[in-house]
Amino acid sequence: PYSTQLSCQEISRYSRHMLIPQIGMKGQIAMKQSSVLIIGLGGLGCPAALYLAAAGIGTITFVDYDEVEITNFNRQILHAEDNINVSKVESACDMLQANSNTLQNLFDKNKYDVVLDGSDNVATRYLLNDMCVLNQVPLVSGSALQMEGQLTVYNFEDGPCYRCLFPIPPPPDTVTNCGDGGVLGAVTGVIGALQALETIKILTKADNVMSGRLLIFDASSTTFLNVKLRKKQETCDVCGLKPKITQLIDYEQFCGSKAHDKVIDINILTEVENI
Amino acid sequence: PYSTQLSCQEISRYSRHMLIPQIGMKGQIAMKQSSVLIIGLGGLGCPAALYLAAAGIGTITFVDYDEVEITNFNRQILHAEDNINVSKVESACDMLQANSNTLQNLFDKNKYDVVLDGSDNVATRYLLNDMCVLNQVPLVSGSALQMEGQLTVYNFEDGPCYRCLFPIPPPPDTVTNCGDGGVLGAVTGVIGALQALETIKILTKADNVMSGRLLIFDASSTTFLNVKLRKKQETCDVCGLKPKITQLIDYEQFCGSKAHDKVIDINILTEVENI
Amino acid sequence: MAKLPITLQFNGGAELLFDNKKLHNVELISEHREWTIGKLLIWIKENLLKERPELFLQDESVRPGILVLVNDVDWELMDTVNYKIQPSDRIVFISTLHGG
Amino acid sequence: MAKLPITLQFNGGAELLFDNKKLHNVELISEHREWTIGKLLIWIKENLLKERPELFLQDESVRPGILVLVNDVDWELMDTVNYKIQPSDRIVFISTLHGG
Ligand SMILES: [Zn+2]
Ligand SMILES: [Zn+2]
Repeated sequence: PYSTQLSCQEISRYSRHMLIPQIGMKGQIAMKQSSVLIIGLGGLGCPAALYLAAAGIGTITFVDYDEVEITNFNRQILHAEDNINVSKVESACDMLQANSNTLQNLFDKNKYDVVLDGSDNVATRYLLNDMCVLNQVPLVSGSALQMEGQLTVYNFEDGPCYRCLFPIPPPPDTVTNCGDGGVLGAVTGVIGALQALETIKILTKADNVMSGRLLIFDASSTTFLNVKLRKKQETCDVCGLKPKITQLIDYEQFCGSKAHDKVIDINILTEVENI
Repeated sequence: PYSTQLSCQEISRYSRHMLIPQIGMKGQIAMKQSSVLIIGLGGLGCPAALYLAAAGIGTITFVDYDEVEITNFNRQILHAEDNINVSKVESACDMLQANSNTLQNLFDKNKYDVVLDGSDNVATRYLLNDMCVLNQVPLVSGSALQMEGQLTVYNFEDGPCYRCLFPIPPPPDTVTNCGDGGVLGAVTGVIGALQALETIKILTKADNVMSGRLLIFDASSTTFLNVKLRKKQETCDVCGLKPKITQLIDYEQFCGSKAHDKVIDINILTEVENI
Repeated sequence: MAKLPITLQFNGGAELLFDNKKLHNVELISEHREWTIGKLLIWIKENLLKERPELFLQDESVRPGILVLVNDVDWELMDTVNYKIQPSDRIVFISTLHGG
Repeated sequence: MAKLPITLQFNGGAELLFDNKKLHNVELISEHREWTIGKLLIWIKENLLKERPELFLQDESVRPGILVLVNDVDWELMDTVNYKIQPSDRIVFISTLHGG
């Protein structure tokens, strides 16, 4: 083989990536040695998982507490039709032909290089942010609703975390979820693929990661706004100079709302599998 | 049922789309009654097909002359690993659990509402453009190479066609294909999902279709440029006031290059299946 | 009484409070004083916001979960409510999304 | 001898002819005559283009398959080679992609 770290078969399989100057053999080996945690196998997690698995990330861990429902099929492209009522983690692993391996305290036992947030509620987003800050892991955050999507990377180098931008959670009655508002599958496809892209850029040490920037996608006009965000805030409760939050808190209480869409059981991470 | 045109099961399945004001029940019915032709089941066609199938398009027809190879798996997310050497059309139909139905002279027998170009060579792109102009069908065009992607819609209302922009094909030695240059799967994922989006916007008669505009995606900086293009050109050889091209020509000769990546056999469209 | 033409944009669902209109071209009348974003927020409340102002404003600023952008830059980098509005500024109010 | 600062950008593979650099901030020296894009193309050939000019230029214009954009607008809407360059203009040369 050309490389002691990639087999001949892997070299064929990833050749179209390794031809790209910004990736190359070095980037491919970095991806193979990486470990990524994907939270939520919904509209965002499905395409992100597909592209990360296809890119040859060494270990991908899924967390989702939900089961497959018929209303998911407009966008959650990893789940097969016969998998209604099966757990989303199992369903995704089926599709990606992955092994399974149940874990409990993910961050205690594992070092993730990147966490990808495909969750669908405010409480989980604060939980993941704090978990990533406390464990010094970058968080690739995507979200979508109706015909709009947003993308950014938190807690990367001197960029802000979610709490730097949003120290106080939004009033619960201003939050619309996909169950209430709907979401176009193609929009989650764009944002999920962009989350996979940012993850690959972080893992291959590429420049211009979407940290300190926010991408705002308006599908109704097919326009993207790329805006500059504040840096890490010294006054931030979790990543600032004098953090008040030094361990995980009760996020449902903090947000005044349930992690209603059931992407994650905030107390016990039950459904977890690795590929 | 709430609608004579959608079953209860369809209403559940597409509920997250029908909740979106721009789609609604009217848009969902329009999609069900539509017929879309997808050319090329590569990096762009795979995600586009997934999102269009998930959106409930009534009939999707696939054309691809190629077989699945191991070098496809970095981006062609519809093809299962055991399908190496199987035709891409069969492989995609497997995955989407579709029926098959072989056809010959596609446009003679069918009226397509939209054609989606996921091909990978210049000759096929001119062929599809002329076919769409001659049959008055909008063409949703995507392309990708390495860390860049482009998207536009040709032949829609007073917008330009491919020949309006590019009356003369590029010199063959200036054209790089994905086999030579590589392409990042996540980039084809973003562009393919955007092609599905534009298709859905056309079918649901939404505003702001990407006609007369070009989206330029640079994945290395995660930036999008949205530029304004010329209108339909009166001097265009195929869509102009005095068209010289009134039937399909020899596109390999015209471009001085083979449709090398084998997305389509220019002379005989052999591998075709409907879902 | 010079006129100060600016563009206001609402995204991420914030447009629902403004007749579902995302883009608003408005002209502020600048008498003697300068216009700050703080003053603009009051103007929006009095002139554009039809109902339930608490879904947009809170304590003389925007409510938590809304990000304000001045010409594509986070207002936190522009002195927030104290930023002095310039002619042709584009000020975007974006409600963050949480769905997936 | 006023200076005319502009930004040149190359994309879609066209940057390979320019040391793989996508963004070039350049200053044109405007003596008496105005700068048109036609004139700029010759300047690019003489000053930036290291090798194989035929992959970029052909018959005093860009080669087929390259699109020229002036401040995000197709140069066909701006009188192509005759467009008079203004200070701070951003001119993009983009090679169209065909892969998929
Ligand atoms: Zn912080
Ligand atoms: Zn034309």
